[in-house]
Amino acid sequence: MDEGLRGELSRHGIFTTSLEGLYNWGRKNSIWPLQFGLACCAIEMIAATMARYDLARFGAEVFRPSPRQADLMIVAGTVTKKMAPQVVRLYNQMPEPKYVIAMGACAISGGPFKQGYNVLKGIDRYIPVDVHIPGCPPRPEALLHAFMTLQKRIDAQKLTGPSRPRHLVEEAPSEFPIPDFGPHDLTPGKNSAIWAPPRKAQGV
Amino acid sequence: MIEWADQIFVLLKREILLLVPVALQPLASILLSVGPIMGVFATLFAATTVLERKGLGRIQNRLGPNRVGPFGLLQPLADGIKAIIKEDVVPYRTDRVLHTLAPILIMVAALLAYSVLPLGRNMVALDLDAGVLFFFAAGATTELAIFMAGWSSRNKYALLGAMRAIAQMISYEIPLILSTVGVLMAAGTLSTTGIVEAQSGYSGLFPNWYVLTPWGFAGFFLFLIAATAEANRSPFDLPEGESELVAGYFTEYSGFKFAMFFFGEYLGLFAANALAITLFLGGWNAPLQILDWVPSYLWFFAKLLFLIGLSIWVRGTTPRLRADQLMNFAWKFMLPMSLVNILASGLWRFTGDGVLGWLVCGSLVAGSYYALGLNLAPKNAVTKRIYRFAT
Amino acid sequence: MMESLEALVSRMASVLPAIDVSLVPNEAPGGPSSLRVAPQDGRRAAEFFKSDPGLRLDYLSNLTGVDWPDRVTKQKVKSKRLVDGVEKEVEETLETRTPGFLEVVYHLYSIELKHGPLIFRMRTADRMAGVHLPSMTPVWRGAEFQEREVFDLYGVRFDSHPDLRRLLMWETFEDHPMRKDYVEPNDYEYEPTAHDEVLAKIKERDSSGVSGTA
Amino acid sequence: MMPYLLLSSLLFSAGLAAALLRRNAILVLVGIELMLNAANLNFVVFWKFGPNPESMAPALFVLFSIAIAAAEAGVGLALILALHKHFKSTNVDDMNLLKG
Amino acid sequence: MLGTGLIKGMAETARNFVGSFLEEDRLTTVEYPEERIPAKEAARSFPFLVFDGDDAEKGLRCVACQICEKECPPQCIFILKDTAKKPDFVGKMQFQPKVFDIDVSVCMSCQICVEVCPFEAIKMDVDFELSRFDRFEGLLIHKDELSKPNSYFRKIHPTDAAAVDANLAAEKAKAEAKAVADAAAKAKAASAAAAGLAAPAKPAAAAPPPPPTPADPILKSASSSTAGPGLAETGSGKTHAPAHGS
Amino acid sequence: MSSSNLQLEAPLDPAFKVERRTATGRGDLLEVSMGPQHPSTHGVFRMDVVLDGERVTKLKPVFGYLHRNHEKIAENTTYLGSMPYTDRLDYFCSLTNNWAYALTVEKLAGLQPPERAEYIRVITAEFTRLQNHVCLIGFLLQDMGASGTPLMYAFREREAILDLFESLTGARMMCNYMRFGGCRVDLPSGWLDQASKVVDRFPRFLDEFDRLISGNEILAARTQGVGVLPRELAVSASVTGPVLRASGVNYDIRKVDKYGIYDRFSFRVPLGDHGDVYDRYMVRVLEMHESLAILKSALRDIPPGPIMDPKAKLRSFKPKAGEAYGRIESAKGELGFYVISDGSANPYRYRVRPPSLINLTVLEDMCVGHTVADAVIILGSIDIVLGEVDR
Amino acid sequence: MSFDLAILALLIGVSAIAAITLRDLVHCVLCLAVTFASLAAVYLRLGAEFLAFSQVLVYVGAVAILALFVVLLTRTGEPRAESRFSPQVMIPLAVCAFVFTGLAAAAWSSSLKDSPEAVGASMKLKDVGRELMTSYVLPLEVLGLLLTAALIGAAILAKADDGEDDEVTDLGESQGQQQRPMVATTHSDPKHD
Repeated sequence: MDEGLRGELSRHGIFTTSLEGLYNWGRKNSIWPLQFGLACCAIEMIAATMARYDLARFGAEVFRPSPRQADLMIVAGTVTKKMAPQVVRLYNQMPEPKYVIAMGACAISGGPFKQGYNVLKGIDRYIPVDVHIPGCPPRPEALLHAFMTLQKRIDAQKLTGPSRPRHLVEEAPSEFPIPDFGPHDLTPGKNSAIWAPPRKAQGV
Repeated sequence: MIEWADQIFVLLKREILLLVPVALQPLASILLSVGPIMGVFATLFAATTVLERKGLGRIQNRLGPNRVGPFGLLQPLADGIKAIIKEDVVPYRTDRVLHTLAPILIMVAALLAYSVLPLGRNMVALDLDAGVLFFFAAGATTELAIFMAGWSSRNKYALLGAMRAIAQMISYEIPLILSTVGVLMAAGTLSTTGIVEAQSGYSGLFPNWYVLTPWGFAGFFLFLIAATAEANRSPFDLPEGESELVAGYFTEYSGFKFAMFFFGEYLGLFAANALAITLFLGGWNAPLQILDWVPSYLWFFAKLLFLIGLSIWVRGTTPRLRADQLMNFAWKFMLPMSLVNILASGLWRFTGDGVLGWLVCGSLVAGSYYALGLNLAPKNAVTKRIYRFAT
Repeated sequence: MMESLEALVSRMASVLPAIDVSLVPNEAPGGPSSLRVAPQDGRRAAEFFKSDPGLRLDYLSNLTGVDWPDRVTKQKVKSKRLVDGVEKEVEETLETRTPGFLEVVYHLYSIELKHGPLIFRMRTADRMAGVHLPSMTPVWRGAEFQEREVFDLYGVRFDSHPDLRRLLMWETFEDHPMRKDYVEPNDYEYEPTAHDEVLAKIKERDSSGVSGTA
Repeated sequence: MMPYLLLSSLLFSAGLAAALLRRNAILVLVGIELMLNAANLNFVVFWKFGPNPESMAPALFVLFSIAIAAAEAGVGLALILALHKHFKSTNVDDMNLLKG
Repeated sequence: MLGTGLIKGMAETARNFVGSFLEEDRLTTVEYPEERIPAKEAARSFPFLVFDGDDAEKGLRCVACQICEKECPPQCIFILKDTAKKPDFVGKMQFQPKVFDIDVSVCMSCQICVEVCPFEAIKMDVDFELSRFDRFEGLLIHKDELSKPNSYFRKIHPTDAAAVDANLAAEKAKAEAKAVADAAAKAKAASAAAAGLAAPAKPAAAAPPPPPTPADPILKSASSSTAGPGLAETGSGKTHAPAHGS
Repeated sequence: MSSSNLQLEAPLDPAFKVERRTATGRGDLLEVSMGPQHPSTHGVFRMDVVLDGERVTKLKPVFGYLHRNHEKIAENTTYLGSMPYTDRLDYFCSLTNNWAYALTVEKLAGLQPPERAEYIRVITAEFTRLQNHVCLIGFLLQDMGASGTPLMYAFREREAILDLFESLTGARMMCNYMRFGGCRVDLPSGWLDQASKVVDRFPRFLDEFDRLISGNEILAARTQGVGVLPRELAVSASVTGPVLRASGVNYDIRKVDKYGIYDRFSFRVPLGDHGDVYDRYMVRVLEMHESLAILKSALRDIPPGPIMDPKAKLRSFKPKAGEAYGRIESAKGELGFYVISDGSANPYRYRVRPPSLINLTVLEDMCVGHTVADAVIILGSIDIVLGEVDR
Repeated sequence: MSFDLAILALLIGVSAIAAITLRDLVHCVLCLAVTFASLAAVYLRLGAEFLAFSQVLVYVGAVAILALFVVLLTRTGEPRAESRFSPQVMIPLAVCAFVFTGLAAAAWSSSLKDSPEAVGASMKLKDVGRELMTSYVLPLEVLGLLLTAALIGAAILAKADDGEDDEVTDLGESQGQQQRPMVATTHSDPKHD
């Protein structure tokens, strides 16, 4: 069924859905986050689940403490180098399909603390991130917005073809190597398989 | 009473059975009982999860799930689809066979219990002579399943959670069973339908439910408390106490197996509540004679929803007990209280349900409740503390 | 109120024999001056501070390290010297190297008498091997984690500390990052708004070919 | 009747084998439980196939036996626990020392 | 007695449960995408550049002085000066930025750039809906996106914007007056020169009293804030008064 | 590094000899590493716990999972540039952190904020204390297993206070509001009325909370007599804040140092006598009442006037060489800043004295002999924020 | 021999053999639980409903769980690399074989061997209860006493040893270091032997 026809039918209130639609509908409407907070942003994440903002409206209040039952990892806060292996390990423990929201400047890029010797400059060096929310910390509404952005992304995914979601690609890894504690820094400093910065920094 | 409306399912089953060849009739009969029970309670499970989330939300000044489907009612469907498509992780080093068997066993054990529960007039899958005993026997198997889950995961939290769960379930099984003894004595049978029958009829305005006697009232609450503990519900949800043990014995479970645990747990809760209804709340009997025309199964489910609501309400209110306090409560309060309650129900038989009976049994139950409550308070606890202020 | 620091120094000298205490002035308008105690007298002084009935400094509020790296002061010196048999005035630069040290500063208050602060400090012999100071944990338990932190970040070894491990960095970490000469690991892969030193680091990384930027 | 009796004989011998062969005290206890169960099965079978099925005596015997088995298991396992604390092992071979 | 505390607690939760259907206070949820909590006037998210008039290139107040770049604690601003100069709002020739990038994936919304800017050129935005899939391109905001008209500034921070506008207007008036005075002085001087002798001109006396110099940010912020951004609530879409707001 | 052979040298502080409950070995000891991702370690904190059954026999806190080099960054940036970073120390109480840092630098540079600024500082600091304590109590009950309800109510109140902060400073959490010699902006019009409304409304919440949970038997059983911190140990271990006062030590820096204008307000300092978790809970509740009293009089008495010391400069701020130690009573205890200036634009040494970290010194002493569940609530009752613990 | 009985017999036989031969104690006990449950099914098949449920309740719900608990509590790290069975295997096996053949022969030679199943016979709960309270009231009381004694005995057995362990701790042999005011070891050995 092509998009146009489906749109037409749903406009007439006829509930039609293909298997793909059902699949995406199911996973986008039941995203259970991992109960996992790192720093300041975690408080805003908690605030987003509280009465004022109520993340539960999206069916996402089931914060699971065990990664095995979680779908979404909200990296909320500064990822330090001491913590990074643990974050990767938690991500590895989550079953597919799994999503990552990098919440706040620190999680995206190290943020204000990026000059620190113990701060990882962006969690996407080790695990793939779906949605980034800037802000320090982002408002709870910004997290809700990111959540809806993630839902839209899931909804738009085709289950077949080259652009199918990562968890349906046979050869795509679902676990990523966990960095080691070196004498001066984490080794390796990034996972080159998933993270490639733009060739040149601005103005270099 | 409108007979056909009350018996519609019974008649329907009979009609369908007539269409089936005789050789297959026993099998068909089983299927016709099991199928609807599973369907109805699976739906109830789905409804309960969303009701619980919305109810808790209302208690907490928020809306709860309301965006998936109309009023968020399709939320459990989405959760179900998600659970099915979720990758099933079996961690390395687990005991694979036990790991897989545990959620199945927990569901089977919970479902087995439903075969003796009368859901309405003439609506019981298996009318056993020792129905109540069967119920408890089936319930006892869940402990094994929980142990298997905890042990096979090879995870400290899971193992600790399982040990807690089993210790708790064994401890509360005793008051659970003892609190029913009064009813069994009064009804003179172990058959669930027999017990419901014994509670039919009305004396004056009030129905002949056991909950409306002093020992029955106490027994009902003892049973509810013990059943809450058996079902690992708040405030007895220590085995999966998030704040201590991550997710308890199902820490390592994901995807559909986890959903099965969830399902099994809720099925256990429904079953325990259904038994409480059967034993104390007159089963499918109407509370007032003039409401007798309402089909019996509706009464049953109305009562069940009421009890589920009660458990959600309690969950929204209380913090969790500590493991040793939980045990203390079981052994120092629940056990003696249920023993006293048996005595009270014995006395009731001799004093009759007149004023004397109320006086004797009531004072016995209330007095022992008060005394045991005092005894339960921690030794060093001061109920009223006074704080100094420096200026 | 507490006696003045000068009075305290003289009293300490009289009560504790052969103690090495001196006054370190502080120019800030609001801040009090501090005492400098020699490491070998540290424990004695600390116990005095804690038990002396006039002080009763039972509360160690703050304990921290300060790094004073080696300082090189250049000085132009004119000297007369015989050059080619002629006495000439020659100008030369003298480099005086003041060896650095690590300093640990203690802020003491008294909960009992509600006065304070008394600030005293101890210096290590140097920044390399002689980084030993007596632990104050047996005197004030509150020093436990702070000493571990100073050990972690500055590398001061507190003798007779019950559990001297790194506090913040991982166990296999080798550097002491709060020292002034600590060089951060160059993990600047990419910065959209890179500035001077970061820019230099990225350039260095890009040119060294170590990076995996593709 | 014969299959039941053979089954109970098998259970009894299996229990006996566990009690005699296994070195772990818990499994010895398991063996004893198996033997008790074999006896229970016989009681029930003889009641069902015996000359006097109206009598409730065998059933009551089994009931008593189950209760006693529960007591036995409780005490036995407590004993094993106590021994384990003492010997740091549940191996019966380790417990044959005549010293404390 | 045992259980009284529990019953009291349950009464409290029941009150809240029932209250959630009846009272505003007990149902505090604001359903975000449809309803919004009214934005506070002082609210801030990320910086943007203000331009006057309609043309972002021409009216940009930024003169690429790079103070904000230096003062920014997390170093998230990147400025390249253009070689060409253009006149600012008072007509003085100033540099302009060729590149002005803000990396919002680093920015911590501390507002220090706004405080230190002597030209009222950089202000705080209120938009927070910036979730992006791409970190590198999506979150690096360039000059053209950063430039927003003064009318937008007036809309989101009315009180503050009014104070800034008054400030700038005064400055402009002063500059114009000065220009006029200068011209007059020049003309006078010329005429004086022509006349041969003249009384000494006093252009300073003619000029209005000098407003606080914008280079002193402390004074600036103090003066702009004594007027005080009020609690007037701005915001678009359907608004919902939160229970605590009132 | 291994330090297992280090022996303590005599003489020991008497507080060291405080007897620890040693759990006796029954069976195997179980080593559990709680955290860094654990639901109730309040962030990325880790406790390496050795358990004997459920009893804690040994507990080692492990830090550093949120060590984000605040001090190093501050030494490489200007005095002003560190101000927004102080927000992120104890991210519940950014305004008190601001104040402590501003106070220290004012001591260093000899600045004196005007009266109105001092009033604003007191008002914001007390509001900060209110919202911190409210959240702490919510989280404490969450750790005790209450299913979110107290936390939701707590955050409901917190949101009201955050609204005030946002309309004053522009941000909900990271206010970055105070400056050396005053405050950044003046109060917007109408702010004081709104603040008064919040203050007037707050006791309603405290009463509601009191009814909801303070009398709850489970709370009393879980907290009374748990995690007792003896007075001597508390003093010796430099414990500060409500934790210290719950052990009966009268030490409140607002009273001792009378920094700011705290000598103008009459308020009382609540003290506990038992030093257990319940006392720490109640001391905080009582402190909130006192904060409300301070707020009432401050909101009434606040004078008009300037909000900045005219001597203060924003850019190229270079205090003369010297050092200063400033401390305030933050919601968690003594928050101190120690700054050494060498006359340049950046501080030479910048040190934060984090109350959360130092209060954790006694965690093991409080936990040993209790169960894991108790360890969790003892940790909760200390009230740590990892941003401050690890910096 | 009917089909369902064959399945049950197979289940009982296999699980019983597994219960006594498997290496992992937990598996042994779980197999034992299966044996118990299948026996309960056999009872059910024989019309002894009440006994079947009691069997499940007591054996599966209590004895097996208790055994599992004890297995967990007595686990000492990795299992030692030694054989599962006693050194002398042959003699006990022979004894077992002898016992089995003896029992089977006795059954075979029984006069009741071919007696028919009493089809209608089933245990009515009411009758059981009446019998218990009339003819067998004394055994019932004695049993109650026994159970109480066993309960107390088991509790004392588990408790008394605690005190003993306390003494060991006080001597400071194995766990003395835990009583030091500051525990300095970074690594603790969970097995203190």
